[in-house]
Amino acid sequence: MAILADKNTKVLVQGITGREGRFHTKQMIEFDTDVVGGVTPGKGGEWVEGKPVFDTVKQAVEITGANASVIFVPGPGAADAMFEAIDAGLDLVVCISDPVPLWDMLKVFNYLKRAESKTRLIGPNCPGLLTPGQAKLGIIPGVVGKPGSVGVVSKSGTLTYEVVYALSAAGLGQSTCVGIGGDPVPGTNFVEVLQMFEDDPQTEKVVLIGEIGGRAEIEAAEFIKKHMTKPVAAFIAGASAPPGTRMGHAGAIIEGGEGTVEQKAEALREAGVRVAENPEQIPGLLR
Amino acid sequence: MAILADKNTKVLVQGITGREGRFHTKQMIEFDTDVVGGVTPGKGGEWVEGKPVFDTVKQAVEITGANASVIFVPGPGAADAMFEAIDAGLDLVVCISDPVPLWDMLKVFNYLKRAESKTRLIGPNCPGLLTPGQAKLGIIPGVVGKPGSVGVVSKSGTLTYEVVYALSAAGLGQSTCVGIGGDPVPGTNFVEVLQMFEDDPQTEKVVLIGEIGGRAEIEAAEFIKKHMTKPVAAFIAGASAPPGTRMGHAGAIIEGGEGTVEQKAEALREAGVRVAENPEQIPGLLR
Amino acid sequence: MNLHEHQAKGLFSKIGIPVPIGRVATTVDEALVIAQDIGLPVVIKAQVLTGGRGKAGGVKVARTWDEVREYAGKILGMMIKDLIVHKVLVDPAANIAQEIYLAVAMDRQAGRPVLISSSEGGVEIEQVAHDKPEAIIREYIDPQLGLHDYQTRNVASAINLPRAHWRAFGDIARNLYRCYVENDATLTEINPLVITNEGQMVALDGKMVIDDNALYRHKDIAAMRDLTAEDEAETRAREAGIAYVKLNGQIGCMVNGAGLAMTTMDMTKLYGGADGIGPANFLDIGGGAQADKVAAALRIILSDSNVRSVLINIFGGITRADEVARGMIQAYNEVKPDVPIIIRLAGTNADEGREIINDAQIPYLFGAATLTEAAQKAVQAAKGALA
Amino acid sequence: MNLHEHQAKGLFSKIGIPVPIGRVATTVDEALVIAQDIGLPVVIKAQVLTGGRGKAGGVKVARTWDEVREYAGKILGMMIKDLIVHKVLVDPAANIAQEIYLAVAMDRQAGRPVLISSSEGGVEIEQVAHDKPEAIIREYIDPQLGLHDYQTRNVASAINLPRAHWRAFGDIARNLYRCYVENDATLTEINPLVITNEGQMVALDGKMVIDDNALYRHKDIAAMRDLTAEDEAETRAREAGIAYVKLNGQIGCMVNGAGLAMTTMDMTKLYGGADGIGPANFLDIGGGAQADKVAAALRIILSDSNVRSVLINIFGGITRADEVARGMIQAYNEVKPDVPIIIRLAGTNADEGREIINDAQIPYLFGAATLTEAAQKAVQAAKGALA
Repeated sequence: MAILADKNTKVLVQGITGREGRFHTKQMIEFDTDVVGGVTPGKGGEWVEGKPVFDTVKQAVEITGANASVIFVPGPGAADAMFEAIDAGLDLVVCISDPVPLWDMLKVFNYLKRAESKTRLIGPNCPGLLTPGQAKLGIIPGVVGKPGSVGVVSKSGTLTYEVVYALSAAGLGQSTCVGIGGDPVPGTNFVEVLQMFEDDPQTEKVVLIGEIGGRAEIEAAEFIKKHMTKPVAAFIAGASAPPGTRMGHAGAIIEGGEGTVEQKAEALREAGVRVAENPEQIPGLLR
Repeated sequence: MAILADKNTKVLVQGITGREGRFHTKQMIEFDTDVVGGVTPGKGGEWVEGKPVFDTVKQAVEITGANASVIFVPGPGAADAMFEAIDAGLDLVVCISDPVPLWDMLKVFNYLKRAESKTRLIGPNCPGLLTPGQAKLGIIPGVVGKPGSVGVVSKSGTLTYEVVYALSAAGLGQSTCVGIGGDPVPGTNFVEVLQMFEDDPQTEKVVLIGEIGGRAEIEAAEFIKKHMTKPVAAFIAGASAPPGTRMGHAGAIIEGGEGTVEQKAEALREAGVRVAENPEQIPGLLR
Repeated sequence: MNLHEHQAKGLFSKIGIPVPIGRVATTVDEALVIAQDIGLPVVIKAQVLTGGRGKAGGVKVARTWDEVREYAGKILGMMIKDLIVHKVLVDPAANIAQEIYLAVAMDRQAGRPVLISSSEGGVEIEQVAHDKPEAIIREYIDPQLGLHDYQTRNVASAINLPRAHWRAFGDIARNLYRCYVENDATLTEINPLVITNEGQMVALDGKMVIDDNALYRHKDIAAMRDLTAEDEAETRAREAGIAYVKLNGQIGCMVNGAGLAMTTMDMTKLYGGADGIGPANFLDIGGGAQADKVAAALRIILSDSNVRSVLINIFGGITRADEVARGMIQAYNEVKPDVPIIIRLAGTNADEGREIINDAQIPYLFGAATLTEAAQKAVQAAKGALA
Repeated sequence: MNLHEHQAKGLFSKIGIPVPIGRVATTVDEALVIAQDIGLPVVIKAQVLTGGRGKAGGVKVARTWDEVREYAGKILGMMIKDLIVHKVLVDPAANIAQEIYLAVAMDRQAGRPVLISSSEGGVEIEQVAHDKPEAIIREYIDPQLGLHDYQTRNVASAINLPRAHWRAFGDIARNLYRCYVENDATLTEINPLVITNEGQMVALDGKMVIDDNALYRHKDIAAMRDLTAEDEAETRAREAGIAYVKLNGQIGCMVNGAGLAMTTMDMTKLYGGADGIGPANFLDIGGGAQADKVAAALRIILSDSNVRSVLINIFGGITRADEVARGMIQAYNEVKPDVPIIIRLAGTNADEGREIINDAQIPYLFGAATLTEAAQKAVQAAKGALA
C-alpha cells in the first residue's frame, strides 16, 4: 500500500530543465517513478530524459494526466511553483526548494488550510519521499531503501538516509520514507504523516526523526499517546546545540528555552516511544 | 417564523454613540427589537437609550450574549467593524455604512466565503432588515411594515419602503423585508435570500426589487426558475438610465451593454416572475 | 471616477508599465513643441471621457509639421458626444507588430478581480466578446494573494503570445494589477498593448475607473478630476453633497434615495416617452429633506434650461412627510421657480403633508397622491398642458 | 539574522514608530558629542547581539558629563558573553510612567504571526511567561489580511491600557506588524514600550530577527550585518557557502546535511561529555563534497585553536562514497592539518571509500565504519589518546 505515492503516481518535475531538476529526474526514473513530464516556463516543447517539457503545469496536467509534482525551482520562485501546482489540482506536491522565505511559505500554508484545497504538500526544504520499489519523489538516494513495513518520517535529509540505510542493512524494509523538511512551517507536519502510517495496512512500525526547535515533536508525542497503536522509535538531533543559534535548518533553533532535545525526548518517552541516544541504535529499538 | 431575525435576536449596535447610531437605536428599540448594547471604541462604560456601551465587540458579546449586530460606523471604519463582528462569531451582521470602498468589501466578502465562517452579512450600503412586529435591524421605517406572509428582498432603500408601505396599505403584510444594498459586491445576494424565503414556512409570496447594473437579477431569475415554488413579483429600477453612468448606487451602472432593465426583466419573466413596469402595480400582481 | 487616457498612462508609467513618451497640449503651439521634442510622426489624440473618439475623428497620425498644426487645430475644440475637447495627447507614432488587450476588472458575482486578455487588441472588448468570445481569456485573482506569476504565464500561453514576450507581459500584467489595487480602481485597461516592430511592449492606450467610494483615500487622484469635462451643475451638486447626473429630458427630478430616484425617472419616461418626454436628471437628495438642501437641489435642477417641469418625490419614513412638506414650501419660496412643480409625498403622515402643500395655495405647485399620478402630471406640465 | 538595538530602532523609526532620538558612538568623544546634542541625562547602552547586557553592566544612566565619559569608557571594549562591545547607543533618558511589552512573533504550529503584548514590560518575556502567564496576551494575525484595528483594541483592552493611549498603541502595533512583514522578520519586539510622564508612547528598546531565507530580497538589511560581532571564521564560511557555527568544544566536525551535522556533534558530546569533550563547531558542507569545498571547510575548522581532532562524517547517497574519499585525500594534502582526522564514510560504496582512505596511509588520518566508532575515536584523539 505505502502512503502518499506508489507506482501509480504520475509525476511532473517543476524546474526540470535546471541542473538539479535534470539530474534528479534521471534518478527518479531509475528508481521506478512514473515521471510523465516536466515544466519550465519558456521551455515548452523541449525533452528531458525522454519526457516532454511544458510551459505551465496546467498544460502538463491536461496532456499527461499527472497527479503529483516535485519542485526543484530555486527558492525565490518556489512559492509561485507551489501555488501553480495547488491551483492545477494536483493531489501531491513535493517541494525540494531551499531556501524558501518564511513569509512566502506562510501564504502557501494558509492557502492550503482553506477547505477547498485537496493538495497534500510535502516540504519545502525537504528531501522528498521514497516508497521503495515503487516511487521516489525527491532526492532521497533510491539505493538506501528496501521495500518493507517500517514507516519513516523525518525533518532531516542525510540523517534520514543514514537511518534508512541502517534499517535496510538490518533487513528492516520501509513502506514509505517521508522527509517533511526542516523549515519552521512545513506543508505537512509529523502528526499528519503519523496518522497516514497509522492508517496504512502495510506499515507495522514507525521511525520518527526530529530535531531541536519548535514544538512539532511534542505535538507528535501527544498524537502518538492518544491515537497510535503501532510502535514508534525516535531520534532527536541537536542535544549539543546551544540555545539561540540556528543549526543549519531555519527551524532548528532553541528559542526562549523551548524546543530542546530533552523536552522532546521526555514527551516522546512519556508517549511510549523508544527514544535513541544514537541513531545507530534505531534498528535495534524496532526489534 | 420570518427569516434572519426575529424577537429572539439579541442585537448590538456598532457605532452606537454616533448621531446615526443613537437615533436608530431608539427607533429599533421602539420597533420591538431586542437591542442589548452597543460598541464604540473608547466609550465603554457609557449608556445610550438605557443600553450599555462597550469598547469591543468581544466584550459586548461576552457580557450581553448578543448574536447579531448593526453597523453604523462611517465608511472608512466599516470593514474593520465587519471583521470585528465576524471574528466575534455573531450569526448576523447588518452593515448600514456607506460608502464602503469596494476593495475593503472584497476582503470581507472573501473572508466570509471561507468554510469556517458562520456569519451572515447583510450590506453594506443597505437599509437593513425588518421583520414586522418582531425585530428591525437597520433603518427601514418600522411604521411601513405589517406582519404577514410576503417576503421582500431589495437592492434599494426608499423604493423598498414605498413598496412595503403599499403592500401594508393593500393588506398584504410581510414576513421579513431584506435590503441587501446597492453595492457591486454585497455580503448577501438575491439568491441567498430567495432560498431563505423558499424555506421559510411563514413566507407565501415574494417581492424582488432590483436595479440596473451587474447580473444579480439574472442569477436570481435562474434560481427562481430552477428552485422556487412560491410566486414572485418584481420591479427593476433604471429603465431610463443611460449606459456608463453610475446612478447613485455604486453597483447601479450599465457597463459593456450588460445589466439593462430589459435583459433583467426578460430573464425574470422567463422564470415565471410577474414583472411590474411601475412599482405601484406590485400589490396587484400578488393577488 | 473615470480618468483621462493621459492620466491613466501617467499612473501606469509611475508603476513601471512602459508607455509612449508623449505629453498633453491644450493649444496648437504646445502640440507643435511636443511633436518637435519627440519627433515625427506623432499621434494626436483627443482627451475626452467617452468612447468612440476614433470614429469621431479625434485620433490622427501627423507625419508633417503642417499635419500636426492641422490635426491639433481640428481636434482641440471639437465636440465628441456632447463633450468639448480641451486637451490632446501628443504621442510618438509606434510601429505596431501586434496588438493585445489586457485589463483588470471586477467580477461582481465571484467577488474577485479578474485579469482579462485577448490576442484581439485594438478593438472594443465588447465587440470581441460578441464576435469571438473564445478569444477572451479570463484569469481570476485571489484578492488576498494577488496575481501569481504562473497565472500571467497561463494567460500568455492561452493568447498564444510568443514566448520571448512572456516575461515582459508578466511584468506588465503584475504592474497593472498593482496599479488596480493601489489606486482602488474598478477597471484598469490597456487597449491596445502593442508589441512594436522593435520587439518592445508598450501600453499605447490606457483607461482607468476609480472606485468613488474610495476616493477619500486618494487625494492625488481625486485632484485629477477634470471639471471642464463635467457638467457645471454636476460639480455644484457634488459640492452640496447631492448625487446628480444630468440627462437629456425635460422633467427635473428630485427624490430621496437612489433606487426611488431611478424609478421616478423611469415613470416620467413610461408616461412621456411616446411624446419624447423623459427625465432631465437623476437626483438623490439623500436622507431627510431640510429646506436648504431642497433649495440647493431645486437650483441645480433649474440651471438646466431644458427643464419644463419638476417632479419631487419624497418617501417620508422616519422623517415625517408633513415636516418635509413644510421644508418644501420654504425652499420653494426661496428659489421661486418658474416652471410647474409636482410634489408627491408618501409614507408617514403623507396625507397631512399633501394638505400642507395644497393649503399653501402656491401657483405652479401641485400635489399628487401616487407616483403614477405625479409622473403623469409632470409629463402634462412638461407639455405645457397642466393648468 | 539578529539586528542590533539601534538598527531595529532605526527601522522602527522609518516606519513611524516613535523611538528616542539617540545615536551610536564608537568612542567616548563621540558619546560626549551625542550627549551634548540631546542633553543630560542620557542612557548609554552596549550594542551587542546577546541578552543580559543590563546585568553585565552594559546599560548605564549618566547624569553628568563625567558620568558620560566614565560609563562610555567602561562599556566600550567591555566583554559581554564572549562578545566585545564596539558600539554604544546614547539615548535621552526617559521619564517612565508605565512599561509595556509588545512584539510580533511567528507561531509555527498555527502558521501565523501573533501579536504578543503584556502590561509587564521591561523584563524578559520568558520570565513573565513563567511567573505570570495570564499577563501575556496573544492575538493571532491572518497573514493574508493583516492586523485589524479591532485586534489592537482587543489587546489594549486586555492589558488594561488606559483608553487615552489606545490610538497610539494601535498605530504602533500596526506599524510594528508592517515592519515585520515588509522586512521579512521572524521577530520584531519592543521591550519596553513606555508611556512617559509626558504621556507619550516610545519604543525604548528594540529587537529584530530577520528570516535568513529572505535576506536576498533585503540588500539594505543584509548590509547591516555586523561582522565585528561575529566570529571571523563564520564570515569566511558564509562566503564559501558553508553553514558554520563556532562552539566551545575540541572536536571539529565536518558533515553533509544539517540534521546529520547536529547528530555528529551530539555523538562527540555523548562519548566525550564525561571528560569535558564536545563539538568545536556545527558545519554543514552541503550537497556533494568536492575537494575544494572540503579543503575550505578544513581550513575553517582548523582556524579554531581549540580544535584537537576533526571528525568528518559524510553520507554518500547519490554521490558515491569512493569519490568522496578521493576528494578528501586531495583536500587533506592541500591543507596538511596537524591534528588527527577521523573520517567516516557511509552509504553507497562506503566500503570502497574506506579502503581508499586506509590505502592512502596518511598519518593522522583514521577511518571508521560507524558513527559510534568515529565519535569514540575522535574523542580519544582529542584527549591525545589515539595512536
